[in-house]
Amino acid sequence: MPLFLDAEQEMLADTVRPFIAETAPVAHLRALRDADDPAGFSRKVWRAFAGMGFTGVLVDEAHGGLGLGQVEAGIVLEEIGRNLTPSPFLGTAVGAVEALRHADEAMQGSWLPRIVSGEVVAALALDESARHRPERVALKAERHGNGFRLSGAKQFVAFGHEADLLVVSARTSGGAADEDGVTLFALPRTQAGVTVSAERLADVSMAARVELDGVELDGSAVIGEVDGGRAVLNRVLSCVRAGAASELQGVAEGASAMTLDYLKQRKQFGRVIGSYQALQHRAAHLYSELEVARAATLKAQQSLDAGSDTADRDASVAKAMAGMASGLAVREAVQMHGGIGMTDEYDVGFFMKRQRVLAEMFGDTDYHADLLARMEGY
Amino acid sequence: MPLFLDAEQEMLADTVRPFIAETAPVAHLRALRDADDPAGFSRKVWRAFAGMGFTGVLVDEAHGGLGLGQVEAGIVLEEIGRNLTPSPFLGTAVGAVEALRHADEAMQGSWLPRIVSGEVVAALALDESARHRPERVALKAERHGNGFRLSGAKQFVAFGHEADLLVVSARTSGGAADEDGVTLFALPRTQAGVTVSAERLADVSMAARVELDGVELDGSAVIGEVDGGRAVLNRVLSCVRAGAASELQGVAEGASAMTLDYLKQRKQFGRVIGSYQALQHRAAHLYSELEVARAATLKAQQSLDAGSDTADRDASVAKAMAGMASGLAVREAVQMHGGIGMTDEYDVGFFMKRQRVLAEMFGDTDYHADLLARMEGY
Amino acid sequence: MADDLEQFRRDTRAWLEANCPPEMREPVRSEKDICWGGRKWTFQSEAQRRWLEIMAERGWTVPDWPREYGGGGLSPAEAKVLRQEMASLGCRKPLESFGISMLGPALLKYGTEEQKQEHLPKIARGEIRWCQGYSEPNAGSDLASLATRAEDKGDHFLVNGQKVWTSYADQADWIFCLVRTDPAAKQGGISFLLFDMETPGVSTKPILLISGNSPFCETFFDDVVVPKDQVLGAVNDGWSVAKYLLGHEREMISGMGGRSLGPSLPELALRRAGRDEHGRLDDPVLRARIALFEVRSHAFAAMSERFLDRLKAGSVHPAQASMMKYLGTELNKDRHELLMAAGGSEALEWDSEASHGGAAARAWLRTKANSIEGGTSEIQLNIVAKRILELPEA
Amino acid sequence: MADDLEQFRRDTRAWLEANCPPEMREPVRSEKDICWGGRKWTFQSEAQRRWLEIMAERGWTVPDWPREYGGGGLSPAEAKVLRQEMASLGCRKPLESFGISMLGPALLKYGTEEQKQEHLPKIARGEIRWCQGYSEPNAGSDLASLATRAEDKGDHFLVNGQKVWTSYADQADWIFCLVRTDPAAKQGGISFLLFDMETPGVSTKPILLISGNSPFCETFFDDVVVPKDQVLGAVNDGWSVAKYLLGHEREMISGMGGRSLGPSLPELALRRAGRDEHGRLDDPVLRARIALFEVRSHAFAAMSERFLDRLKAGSVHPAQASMMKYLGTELNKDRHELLMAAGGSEALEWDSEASHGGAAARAWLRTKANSIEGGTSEIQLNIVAKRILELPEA
Repeated sequence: MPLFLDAEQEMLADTVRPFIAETAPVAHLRALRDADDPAGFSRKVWRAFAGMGFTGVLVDEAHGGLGLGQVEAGIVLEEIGRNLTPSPFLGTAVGAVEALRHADEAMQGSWLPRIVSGEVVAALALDESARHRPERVALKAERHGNGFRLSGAKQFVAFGHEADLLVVSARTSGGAADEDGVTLFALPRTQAGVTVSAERLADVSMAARVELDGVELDGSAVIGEVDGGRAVLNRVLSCVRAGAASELQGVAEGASAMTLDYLKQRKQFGRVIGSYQALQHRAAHLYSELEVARAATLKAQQSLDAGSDTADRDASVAKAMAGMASGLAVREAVQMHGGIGMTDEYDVGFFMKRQRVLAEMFGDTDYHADLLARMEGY
Repeated sequence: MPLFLDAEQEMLADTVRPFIAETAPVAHLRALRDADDPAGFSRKVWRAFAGMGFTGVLVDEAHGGLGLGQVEAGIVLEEIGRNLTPSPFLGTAVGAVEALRHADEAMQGSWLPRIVSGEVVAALALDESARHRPERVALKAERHGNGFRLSGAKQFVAFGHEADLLVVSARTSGGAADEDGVTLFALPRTQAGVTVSAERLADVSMAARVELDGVELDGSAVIGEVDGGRAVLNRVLSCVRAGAASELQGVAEGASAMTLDYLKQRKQFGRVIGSYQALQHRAAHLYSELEVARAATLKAQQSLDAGSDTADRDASVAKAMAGMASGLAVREAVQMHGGIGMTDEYDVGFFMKRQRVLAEMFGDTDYHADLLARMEGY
Repeated sequence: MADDLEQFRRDTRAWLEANCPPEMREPVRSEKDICWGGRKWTFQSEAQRRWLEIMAERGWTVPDWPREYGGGGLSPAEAKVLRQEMASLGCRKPLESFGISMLGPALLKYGTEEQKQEHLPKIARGEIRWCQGYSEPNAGSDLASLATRAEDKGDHFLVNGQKVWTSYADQADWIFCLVRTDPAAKQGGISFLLFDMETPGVSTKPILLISGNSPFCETFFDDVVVPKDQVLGAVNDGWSVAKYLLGHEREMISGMGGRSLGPSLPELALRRAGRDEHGRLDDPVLRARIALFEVRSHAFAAMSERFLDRLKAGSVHPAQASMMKYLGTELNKDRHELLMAAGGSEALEWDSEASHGGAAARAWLRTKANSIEGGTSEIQLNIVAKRILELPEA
Repeated sequence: MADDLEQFRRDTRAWLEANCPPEMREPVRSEKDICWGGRKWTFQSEAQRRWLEIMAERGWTVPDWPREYGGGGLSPAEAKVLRQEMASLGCRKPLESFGISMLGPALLKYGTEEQKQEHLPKIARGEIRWCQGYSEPNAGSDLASLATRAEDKGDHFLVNGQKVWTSYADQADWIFCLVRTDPAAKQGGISFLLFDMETPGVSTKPILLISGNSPFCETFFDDVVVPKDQVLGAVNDGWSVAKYLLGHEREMISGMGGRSLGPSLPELALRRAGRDEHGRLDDPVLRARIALFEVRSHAFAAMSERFLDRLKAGSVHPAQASMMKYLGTELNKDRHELLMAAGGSEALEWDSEASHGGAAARAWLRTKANSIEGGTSEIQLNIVAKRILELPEA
């Protein structure tokens, strides 16, 4: 498969780009922020996404979705990133849908159509500390009658306070760091014993702490195999990592585009500042980094769609590279804009904030570089 | 103490600078290289250094030296670096002299005056692997009659094949990684059982592998306390690390000076290349890095001379920072010179080679950053 | 002489111990603990007022200014001793002030005797708080292109225009301000005016930053009348005054990247990220990046010490202030990037109580301005390239 | 069509298995294993000769050139299959040649029918080895300022001047060479000449590099007579030919930073530095730097794949070749810096047997030229800034 978008994917991109730019541009984020919106995203925009089929991009056609792949999900995410649209898309349409692929037909039938329709928002509850360490799962799920009783806490659950469905990784046997003994559950947020408290993040989005105090679920809430959830968890993580890389790419491209415009307009010392060679070289270097990140992300998504052996590695590379490239993009954007870039009135600061949140989500560059080293045995 | 050279130190620098530039400039290195000189340095230059008192800079006046400190040794080393003079100065006049300070009067009297006179060259035999890990000492020194029997091997012993005296770290008790149980010995190279084989390094200098096969030494060859050599070893290491940082500073300054000259002369596209802003910013950044490295090195030498608690840390910071700054200096030098900088005919490549050897010697930036982290408990 | 200095040290220490109120020896915990003085100032405590008064009485708010202008008349060595002893006893600075750190040195150098008599003692006593009017929306790095006009109306100037990035303009009493007095010349048509912020026609509007509230304002001048004796330096020679003053500002800002008091980066990182089973910071790649940063941070601390020592000895190249500003601010930005990485998702919180109102994230964002304000990093590199390395103009 | 391609794959594989001599399926171990051809070439083995002959016979030394000029006439898709099958069977390239990688495409685009007939088949069969004469001592990045003159003498040009960095000039048979035919114009006064290195007046001198011996030469022209029909493209339009050709060279060089066959950087680093007690590379900071490098290296491998895929599809911006050259060469330099760090003192040895004659250090030094030859990194960044980002001239 050639490493560029095929004609149908280009067509999708041509549809998504103007739609999101019109429906939920940066001004939309600013309006939510100024209103101190408690949800941190707009249900109206979410339903509009559903109307376009975006929420079901990865859902198979039998459940009303488009039946497309990670590459196509990445196309949507890139535009979400470029417009800084606050959206539970990554957790719902990529993370939860990918998890539910491994669920039985009953569970799929109960959730997927409602995700497609835009009725349901979902969230991944995987982290148990402020730093992404999904390989350690301590939240306990003990056998209880026909089902399980879950106790413990998760954090950094994006939009968890608004989610109808929480996908939770839990420990059904062994110790926190064990490979085996992990089970994934589909947990309705309104289940008794679930407490969700959300905090605003720097980028206006909301992330929740989820506490489970003896939450009872029956066996039908298990996604995949009891004790055998690690493989599904890893697959879900790789998909959302690649997805986050696409969203970061969009954020970076958005910030870069603003910066290039500014370089071509702003005059200092009688010259357009984009004519200064030092800035030109930095802009060219940044462009190169972004192109590399784009290639790495597309590679990961193609690998995931093809079921390649290197998919997990490619996803880590994509997330790590996107983290570096987009970090450079927003830092250069603020610096090259000078004072105006520091003002709240100007949009560029929002790009820096969103980049930071996404860079952290599902593991930052440091985490993935280390993971890559462990995967490659050094 | 203010962090700049005082009037007497400036006077010393004013003496050292023209002397070394005349006695042993880069052309001297090239001549040794072209002659494939087996020593890798010139005894004649060494005696000239002795004639100026340099070899005794750290030796107390009672033994005929100048009785000065690490700052003054650094002044000499910087000029050695700037001229790429191949010299056993660091191992002899800093490393061995610093070790011998901790020896008894008999040993001092037997070696120090001959170091001052230029008769004796010394070398530090501390490394046992290709990577600097002086904290691990496996070379064995077993009690044997009144003295010891030494067996094992050392490597990366600069000019060890020409040294009259080898300062050797050995294990008299405990395991290779133990803090205690290390003893330093003064070993004449011609002692029975010593085999030295030297290899040419990239920078024309020579480094030896030293094999000890049941070498017998009596108790008078011990420097300091049996089993208590660690503190002396650390002090010696800190001194040679700061010294190597000074030599790196000289290498970097030499390379930068050539580069600045070139930037002001070389024309491309009808302009002197030093007028291009991208190169100006890189040159200014490099200048800043070198100034920081200079401050860090002087700080370390002042700390060592004052016996400050932070001396070991300061020495690691100096070596690590000098490694980074000088690495940047030589890379920028070659790149900014373009094709001509790649030719053997032009001198700039010699700076890159010497930088690489010195950056490795007594621990590179990675090693010292890690050591700093360990010192600071993380 | 060393003996005299030792005596001075003992006396100073004794005096500080006897006179500095205990509350003024507590660490500074919030903005409010810093005393800026001025007509609008409300002292946080009686101790804060007393500490300012008794220090001002000795001239020790500005220890190295001449006594006749309210200073302490100390030698550089004595002033250093005072700083050291205050630091060692944990005494707070009695007064923070742009009048002291920026305008004062320029007044001492360029002011008429009347101007010095008028302004310096009020600065020293914290009676008048100053702000700075340099940047304009279309004159950022290129200050010389500023457009705020001061028309010569015979006995006064009539000032019209707009400034941005005037820190604390809404709380300041007077402003020192660059204005264009000759529209034909560039740098040669600029003058340095001093005037009261209560003069009719002056208004201010706070600037909200990406990090949240800020001390910065936009400041507007609408037919502001400024008497002619309120020009500092010669008319159309304001550029010299401004450059002199900017040098001082850079020295001040360049201190920021140094190793501040309080917990070090590794300590903070350990608190946030914890240790792994080997006792190392629980993220091997972050640990390595922090270790490499700490090499730079320690080395920069040495550089700062050296710079200040040479500054005092008069042996530093003046453009090294630009280098220090560049290095210090870039380092400070890196430091906060690493702190954010160490903090993980908790450092992203924006207004939770646990995060102290998003302190980590806001501080991180705020550092991004360090390499813009007071001359961008690019400008500093230009200055080093041209003035120290003597590389030619394009 | 996909079926046809699968059939072609099966046939190709079968033919390669039947015809590629076993020695030519061994990995390339030294310079001598690479066949460059030409009049002066001595085959290392009968197998090397045979492999060249049978591949040339099928036109598979230049699979995508037209059959009439000695090529294989394969479609891009077929040529890719051939490359893949050769790689999968470990077949060596039968012929390495600047004639193939650089001059050929320019001849196909700009050559007269006579020139194509004359030169292309000899290139395809490895009979004539070409070298490149671009750079001069005073025309490095600024190629357009070159000074080697070709005077119009009616029926021929008289060439005088000097070239540098002519790779393998001492072993080449012919040279393609930029010369000045109009001293008054800059870029518009340059022509692209082809001539035999045995022409009287041509001499060469090898250049010793900081890494040791090199293929590079200085090449001198002293009253060299070149017939006028040996101009490629129009007189004074050599710049267009040269630019076209440089694009191809950059694509070739840009491949260098990619993940090559053979041991990866982590594998080599582990061999050199060993593991600590936790099984990790025995240097935590180096390990982190390598891990961060590997992120870039894998990502660049994806970038290379994407670039080539888009190149074949005709959808790549032509100036992306400059980006690839920049990225690939900088990455390769970083790779060797890390390898040197991993190697410690043993990697510093210059001529010992254990170090294979200083292989590590020499390779490291050699990489420093990557970002200079074929257009410096600075030139590539200029090109990206101007042609892709459309930033204005100063």
